[in-house]
Amino acid sequence: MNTLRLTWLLLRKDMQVTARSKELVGVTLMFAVLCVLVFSFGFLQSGAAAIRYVPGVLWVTLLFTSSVSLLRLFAPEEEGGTLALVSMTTSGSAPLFWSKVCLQLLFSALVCALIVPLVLLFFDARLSNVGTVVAALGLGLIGQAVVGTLCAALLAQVRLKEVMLPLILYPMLAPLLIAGVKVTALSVTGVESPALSNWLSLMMVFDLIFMVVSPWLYGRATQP
Amino acid sequence: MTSAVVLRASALGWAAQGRFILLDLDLEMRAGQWTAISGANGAGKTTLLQILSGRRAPTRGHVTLHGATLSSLAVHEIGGRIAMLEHQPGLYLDLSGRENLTLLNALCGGQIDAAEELLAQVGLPPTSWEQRVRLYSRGMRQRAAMARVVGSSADVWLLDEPATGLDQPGRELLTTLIRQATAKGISVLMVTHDIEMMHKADRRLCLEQGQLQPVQERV
Amino acid sequence: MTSTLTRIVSTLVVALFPLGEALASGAADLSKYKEESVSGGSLLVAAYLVMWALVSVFVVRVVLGQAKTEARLTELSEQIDATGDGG
Amino acid sequence: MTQTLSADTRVPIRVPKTLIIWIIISALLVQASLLWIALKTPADVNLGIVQKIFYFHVGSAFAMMLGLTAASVMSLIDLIRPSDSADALARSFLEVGVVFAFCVLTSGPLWARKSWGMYWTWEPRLTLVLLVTLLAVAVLILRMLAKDSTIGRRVGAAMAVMGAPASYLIHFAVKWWGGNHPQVIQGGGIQNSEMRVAFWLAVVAILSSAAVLVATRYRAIRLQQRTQALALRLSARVLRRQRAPMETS
Repeated sequence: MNTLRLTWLLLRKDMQVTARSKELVGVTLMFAVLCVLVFSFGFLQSGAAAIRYVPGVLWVTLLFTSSVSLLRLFAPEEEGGTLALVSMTTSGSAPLFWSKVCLQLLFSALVCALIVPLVLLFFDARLSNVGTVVAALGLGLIGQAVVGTLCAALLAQVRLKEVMLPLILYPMLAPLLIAGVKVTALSVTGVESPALSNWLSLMMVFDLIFMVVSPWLYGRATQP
Repeated sequence: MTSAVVLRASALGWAAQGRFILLDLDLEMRAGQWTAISGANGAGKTTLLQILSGRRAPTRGHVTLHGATLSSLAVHEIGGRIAMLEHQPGLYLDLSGRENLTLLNALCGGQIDAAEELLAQVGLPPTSWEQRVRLYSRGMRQRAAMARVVGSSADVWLLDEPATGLDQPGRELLTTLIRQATAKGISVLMVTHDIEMMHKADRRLCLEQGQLQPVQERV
Repeated sequence: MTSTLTRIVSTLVVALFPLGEALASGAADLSKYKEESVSGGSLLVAAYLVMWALVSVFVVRVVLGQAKTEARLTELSEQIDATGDGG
Repeated sequence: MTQTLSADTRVPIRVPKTLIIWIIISALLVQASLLWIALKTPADVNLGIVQKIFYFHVGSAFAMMLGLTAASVMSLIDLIRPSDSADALARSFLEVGVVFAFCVLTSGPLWARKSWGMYWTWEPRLTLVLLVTLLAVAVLILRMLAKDSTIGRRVGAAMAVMGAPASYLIHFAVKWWGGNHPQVIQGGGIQNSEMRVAFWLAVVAILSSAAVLVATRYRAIRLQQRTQALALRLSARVLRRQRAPMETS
């Protein structure tokens, strides 16, 4: 209960800070749009079925954009030197960790809200079962946020963190990416498949495992 | 008059890159005592404060707070009893001074005083209270950070060069704040290069070759 | 062409590997299996060579690292002896 | 105040006898299995002689799997109860695991070229090995970057721990993902007893060599750690000696 309250306080603070540096949100959204554009140039040829590329473009854009915002996730703490201070007043690192996960989740939800309609529009695609895709996006973004926050937090103290973050993050998130692309592909092409629930449960298991493992590892690895 | 030992470091050692920076360092901080530490650049003063505040684990030796070793205490217990002023202000740069203190107060469950009162106490003009800390000057940031320390419930203050960037009234205010704190039984440890600040302290130590030595008084 | 290459490579293996002879005798009847553009024998030899090279590189790295550590250790011992005498 | 350095910090440099015996045994095992594969096993009816890659390929895959799993487990132990030996073991397992992962990754495509007609297919097991290798290499780079800082060591260990469940889930993901692909010849089936002997001989030989490599690397890292400890004690002694005249004056 107390952790929940502290998490909320920190999240509210982060939202305030983010709202004041509007540039960051704008730049990240801009990056996402450009990603979609670049992929379109890369994949689209006249006459080819554009619809095949929708899932890939969507999920890879989300992955790339999340790694951009992850690199800035702990910037307010690093600039002001409040990292140790916060974890020493909130009886551990859990509230800080979860507030950052929520912030990252809000961020990627925002990106998602912009990118999904854009991709569907650009590629003239239609989703057959919206609910499943939303569920897949939700599960995928939660997993990305949890694992990404842990990696961003831990790599903050390592040299070359800008390079190391994708290096570690992308292979680790491969199951989410594969599952997300599959679910979206099935939905875009309108094929009803029993595999759908398999993929969703894989994503769910991924999220559950890392929601338990990540905060524990974060606490362990950042102890004095 | 000897009061109780609040914080004690015994046989402390800290090594970096295979070399000891601090070694066999002993320190006792008593309630109501104001200690000033000087020392050459790179002598390990900042590291010493980080170890004393539990932010870093020493290579050798241990630190005890009221008789309990820091490593055996929960982090929020240490955080509640030891306040630290570092080079970085420990404030969110994109929040205003008042918001920073309010957040901190909320985080530690309302243990610190009202934000306005604290900001007034460290001499920040009310016009700056709603300004973002990013727009503060060096001295103003230092004052805001000091407000955080003054407001805390800690009985140990560890101040890393608190006088940096402060003007003359600011230094006098700092002295007054520390005096008020020691009168309440708070033990203050201050790292400084400032001779004037040094001489105001009750006890002057010099960090040399990894150990603390009493400063020889120049005649 | 490829079988000549195989033979050259397996001769190399003879020089590097004690088992070379055995492999070379295996290489002798490689031609039987030559169907496609690539001979299975050369792939086989390449695979074993690469694995062997990878492990060797690792071993060399470990040995070199070990040598460096040992040099450092000797140097340190000397320094310790030097400071010990002065005491 | 003079402190004498006890002799125990000076590690005997000679290699222990058991390790030497073990190295010889592994070398003999490797030779024996190579000879057996070359001379005794018949060529595969479908694939021909290239099928002989199979034995060492699968053996390397075993070594890789065991090595990387052990690296994760030792990292977990190091995080729960930090010790230099757990850290050294985790690092040695990781390095040896990566070496054998590269063995699998290079021998696999060579085999695939013959049996599937191309060097690379997105076959589930190949994809799994590729992803796991990439992850392991990233963790290895992280550990190398971190040098001997405590934080870096913990971060490397934490990432190694994360790798284990991630790899497990990658396994399922690529299995279902590759499900649409036609399952090409289930290559390298064991057809007779000579092949079975060759297979197990190769597996035992590779696992034994991998263990030797881990032990050697472990010894090297331990030696490095002790050298650092010794350097630290020397530094303490030098510092105390510098102080001595100051205290007397």
